[in-house]
Amino acid sequence: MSLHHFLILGAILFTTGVFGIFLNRRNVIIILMSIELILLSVNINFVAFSHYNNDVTGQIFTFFVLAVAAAEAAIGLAILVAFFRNRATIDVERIDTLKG
Amino acid sequence: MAVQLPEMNLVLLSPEILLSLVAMGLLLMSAWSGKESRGLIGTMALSGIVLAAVVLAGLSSATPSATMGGHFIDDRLARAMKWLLLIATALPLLMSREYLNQHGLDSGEYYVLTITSLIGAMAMVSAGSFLLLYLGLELMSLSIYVLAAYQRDQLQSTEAGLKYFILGSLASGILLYGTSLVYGATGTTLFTAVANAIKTAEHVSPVLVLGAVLVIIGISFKVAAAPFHMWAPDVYEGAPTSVTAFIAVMPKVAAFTAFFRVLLEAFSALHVHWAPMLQLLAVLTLAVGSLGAIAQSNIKRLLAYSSIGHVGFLLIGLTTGSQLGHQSVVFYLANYIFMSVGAFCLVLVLNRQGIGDQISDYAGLAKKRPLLAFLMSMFMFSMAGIPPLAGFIAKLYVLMAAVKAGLLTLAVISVIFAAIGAFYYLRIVKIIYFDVAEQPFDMEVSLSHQIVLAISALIVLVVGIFPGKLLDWSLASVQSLL
Amino acid sequence: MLENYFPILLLLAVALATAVVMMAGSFLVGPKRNYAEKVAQYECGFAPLSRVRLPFDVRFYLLSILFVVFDIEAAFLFPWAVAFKDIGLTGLVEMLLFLMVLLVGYAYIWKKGALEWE
Amino acid sequence: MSKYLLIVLAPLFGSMIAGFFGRLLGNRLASLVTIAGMSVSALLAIITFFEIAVGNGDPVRQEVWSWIVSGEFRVSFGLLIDRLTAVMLIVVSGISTLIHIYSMGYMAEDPDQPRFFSYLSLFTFAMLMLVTGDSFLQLFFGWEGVGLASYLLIGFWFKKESACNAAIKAFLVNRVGDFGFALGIFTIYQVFHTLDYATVFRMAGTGQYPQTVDFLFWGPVHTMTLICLLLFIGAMGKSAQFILHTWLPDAMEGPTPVSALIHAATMVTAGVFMVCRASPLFELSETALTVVTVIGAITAFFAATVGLVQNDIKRVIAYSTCSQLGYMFFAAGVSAYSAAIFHLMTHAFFKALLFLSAGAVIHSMHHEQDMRKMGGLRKKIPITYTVMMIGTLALTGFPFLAGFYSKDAILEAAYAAHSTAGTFAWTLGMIGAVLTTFYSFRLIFMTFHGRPADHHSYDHAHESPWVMLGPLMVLAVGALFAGMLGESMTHLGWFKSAIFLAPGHDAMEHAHHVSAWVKWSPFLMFLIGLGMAWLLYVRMPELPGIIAGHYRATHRFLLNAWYFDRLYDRLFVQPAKLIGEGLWLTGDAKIVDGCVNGVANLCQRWAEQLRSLQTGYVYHYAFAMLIGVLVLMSLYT
Repeated sequence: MSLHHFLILGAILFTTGVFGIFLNRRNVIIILMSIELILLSVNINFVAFSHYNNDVTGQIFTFFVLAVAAAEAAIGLAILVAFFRNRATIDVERIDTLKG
Repeated sequence: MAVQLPEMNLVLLSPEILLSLVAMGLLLMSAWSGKESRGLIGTMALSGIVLAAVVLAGLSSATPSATMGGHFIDDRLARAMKWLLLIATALPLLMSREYLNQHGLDSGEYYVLTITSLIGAMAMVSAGSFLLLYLGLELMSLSIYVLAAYQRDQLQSTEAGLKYFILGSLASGILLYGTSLVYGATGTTLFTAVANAIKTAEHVSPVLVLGAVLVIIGISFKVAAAPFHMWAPDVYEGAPTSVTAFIAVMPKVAAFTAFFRVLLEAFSALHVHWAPMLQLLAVLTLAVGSLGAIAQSNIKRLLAYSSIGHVGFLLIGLTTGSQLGHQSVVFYLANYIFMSVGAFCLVLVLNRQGIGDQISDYAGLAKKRPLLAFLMSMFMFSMAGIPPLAGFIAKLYVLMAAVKAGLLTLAVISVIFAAIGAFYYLRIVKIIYFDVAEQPFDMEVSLSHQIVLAISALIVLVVGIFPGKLLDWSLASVQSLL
Repeated sequence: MLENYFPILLLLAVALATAVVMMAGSFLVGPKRNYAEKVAQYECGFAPLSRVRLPFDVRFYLLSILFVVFDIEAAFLFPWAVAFKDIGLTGLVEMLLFLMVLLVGYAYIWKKGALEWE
Repeated sequence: MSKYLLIVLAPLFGSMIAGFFGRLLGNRLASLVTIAGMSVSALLAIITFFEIAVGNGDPVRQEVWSWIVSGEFRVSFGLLIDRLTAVMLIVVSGISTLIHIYSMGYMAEDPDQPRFFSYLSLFTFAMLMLVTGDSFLQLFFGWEGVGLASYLLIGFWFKKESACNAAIKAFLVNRVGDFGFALGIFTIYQVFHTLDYATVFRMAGTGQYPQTVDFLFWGPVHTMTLICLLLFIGAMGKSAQFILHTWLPDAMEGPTPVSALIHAATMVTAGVFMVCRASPLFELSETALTVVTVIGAITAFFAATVGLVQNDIKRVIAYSTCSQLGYMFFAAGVSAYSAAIFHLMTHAFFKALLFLSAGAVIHSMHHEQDMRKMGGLRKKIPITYTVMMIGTLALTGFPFLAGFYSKDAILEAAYAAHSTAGTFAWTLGMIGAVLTTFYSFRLIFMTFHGRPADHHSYDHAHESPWVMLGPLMVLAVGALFAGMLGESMTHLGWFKSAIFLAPGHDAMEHAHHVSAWVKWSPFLMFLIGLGMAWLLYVRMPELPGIIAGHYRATHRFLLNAWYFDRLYDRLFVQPAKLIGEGLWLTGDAKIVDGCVNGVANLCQRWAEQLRSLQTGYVYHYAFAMLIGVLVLMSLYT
């Protein structure tokens, strides 16, 4: 297994995540998952680079990314809950009162 | 493997530390104290910011120095930008208190979140590495997402928060992915070390350039540069006005400093790669900013497009790669804060029963409240870049820098768009002065609003006539770059 | 190094194959006669009283969010523990400060009643 | 405050007081305040003129105020008063003061006088700033300032629709010119890294600049030619030269004093002044000079032909102004800058005189401007007749009056230039001289001689009040003697360092030594023109109608000013409307409406499209971001 394999995995995950954000038109929760997926791909990148560069910074970065990802998920869910209470739906297609 | 702690000069971090303590204290206070002490929390938050300013002023003169293993930088640029950040937080906070009170938003958490986002922004401007840059950015952004959705019982507010969150997270993801590529290509996250690695490498690796492009895109989102701007009008409109005023200025200052750090400290050797890219972004941003505003009827949305237009100008200053250009960016930012805060303060002042966010609501303001109308037109004129107001000199400086750097085409394009942009600013003035008044406009202007308006108006006017001092200050703050 | 894991892979393959064979076998061989009673949800003999897909109480989300946040923050303890010997007292103080910050947050959510079910 | 500064600022103070406290002061007091400010300015300008121009003083350079001083970049306001400026100062302040006084009478019945006088003084301030500036930036400020003031004044009667349209038209056409002008200044800054006259001219003189530059999307072009042509585009807009002249006749919708001040005596000369001021640059580009000459000559001829057939008294004078500006430009084009400025000065006197007298005629005829309805007024308003006659004689070059000296100097210089362009200009100038005389006397004959066409207005015609006649007389004195007194201006080196001549550009020197027939032929032209006018409008008044009937196409061609308005309507306005309003064409839309709406609609459409992109759906936004990411990634990695 070379660095490239990890990078390709990371890239695939990243792309999946990005596509998940705008291809999915149903559920906001899936968007939150996609975001997590993006962060995960970044972590894979960091750890892989860290391993092959023989440098520990990447792993430290990963820890921080994990922590931030948790906070992000928490805040995302909290906002989503608040939104749900007003709109009674979490359809992505219904987040559309602001436009123009 | 022995681990060593890097040297830590906590004194340099004292403003941030102080603000963190204030934030934590206020958080606990807001949990324990009742409704009656809400005003107190606001006052304490403001005093905390003032105190941080005092501490910042008390720091010994800034010789560029790094601490925390190079992750935290303290130099003239950081100091200057921290001043701007403190102002860009304090003024919106000061003028928002009544609004918060009226809309039942003045719980302690509002202030806590404001301060935490400020801390994040301060970390960003002091960032010496992609690590701290990312952490600062996220701290700032996450706090602001919540602030945008702060009016929990309002659909628009929560929708704004949700949109901002989703798109912001995507942008952070892109930024982060880029960072990981840069890290992979250079083996470090420290800006200076990245720059060294680029210089010593025989050829520029495509991975590195791709990483740099992605990082720039991530930051472009935060400044709302087209085509990464689409969140801005929706969020500006949906968020509570006090929050809009805040996010119109504060994150821009932080993100442009991040641009400085990343572009000039880490990627300075890649200037040939990023300069044309930013030029393209600048043109798009100017086009969107000036054209998008024309069809708007909501003042907050219009100001959103207006801020996008300003970002276009700032990007031009950034692409020049010259000291004059950097100076013009800092100068423009400083003026932008006051113009924008002033305009939003008037929106807050006028926001009363029957007067919403529609521009048509302001019809005939001049007949009833000539002073307010005059101030509004002054801020609009300044934004449009009409002499002798601060906005004019800011634009002039950017143009001069662009022309001097040989970017004549860009300068001409920006002038054309500025002319189109002037149209909608003048439209507001026309509505205020020539349309028939429908509203009584009998609101009182509270002391805090008076203070904020006086400060912004004074700066816009005085800087327009005597810009020397502020220009010198801007120049000094960018001298450590390049 | 990788070949050491070969037995595990083999085990996995066998387990998977067994499961697939068994399920496929019953699917192919077993009789399929569907009628209303049979496809109804099994609920101790009486007709279902409510829909099966119940939305979770939002408090579940709240608690899990809080759990995730604090859980991840605790991850910082591991590298700290590994390096503890090298960084000594300074490291200890730093970690205590970090935990203090967490504690402030914890106190806040506690006081706010986020941890109470009723 | 130095007295030089006070020349510039006194009108500003007057304007501000009248503008802000106009209602408090009332009509009379507000106008007196501005007149006081103007008088101070004019008095000091005269003193300055005697010091610098007559008393042989050195040019004054004063830094008034450092506006922006930071690092390598500085913008300061300064005064540069050399002989060129001194001449302009006396023209601007002097004539403006007279027109202020005249306006007290002319505008006496207007309820909005404080506003009017405030604008008028504001205009003067901007014009003074334009001529006293010591850098291109200041020139630009003044330039835009006079543009703004002119816009405000043309549209002063904003309730009158034609006035509003004229104002917007003037604004738009000037924008075209200003755009070129701004580009020129940009290029100067790009090439020289400064806008200061002294530095730019020094560097230009010693050749310390790149010979070629890239301009926008074009490859290397000759630096000086580029700069000068761009600047000249600005001058064409402001001075109503051929192609960009269409706004000037329409600008006559403003009150007559405004026409006199702005559209005859001062603002329109800004272009001529600028070319002379930038002579160190223009001299370095033969191409630019040739363009200036040719455009000037064409304008001189073109406007004169159009002037032949106009019936509106103010339009005749407006086209005459256009034509005379053409003379000034081709003088500058053959490097006879001193002759251009000389003519500028004399022209300012007699054209202001003509306009104000025309105003007096209109005033006495109760705002009737059609000459066909006048006639025989000689007996009713003798004083006006006398001064107008003086103005006409001065314009047409009657010996020893103002125009005789200055126009002759220009024609002689063009002849002496011995270049193709110079000869071209001379030929057209000569024809123009005949035409000028013809239409000028046509005006006189139609208005003052013959039989009254409309007895009702004729019976009520009355001489104007003294407050209007006084300034007319002063101007008449100027028109009589300005040429005689100012002739020394055309001598070599009178302007000292203010005007630079490249080696070999000695048309002005040779002009003094041309053979006698060249010197006297303009007078011959005068006689021919006068004779024709007399024949057609006094001896056989029925003849013009017959000629017009025979040559109907030509007549209409001239009457419609060579169809430029219609041409522009076709070329710019209609396409703009086409794009702006889809295929929905309206038949006879006005130029201005069409143009403004066209551009505005275009922007509006784009705005709407942009708005429809903003769908509100998060996935669309994310998609836009992704497209952005992909494009940027593929372009820049």
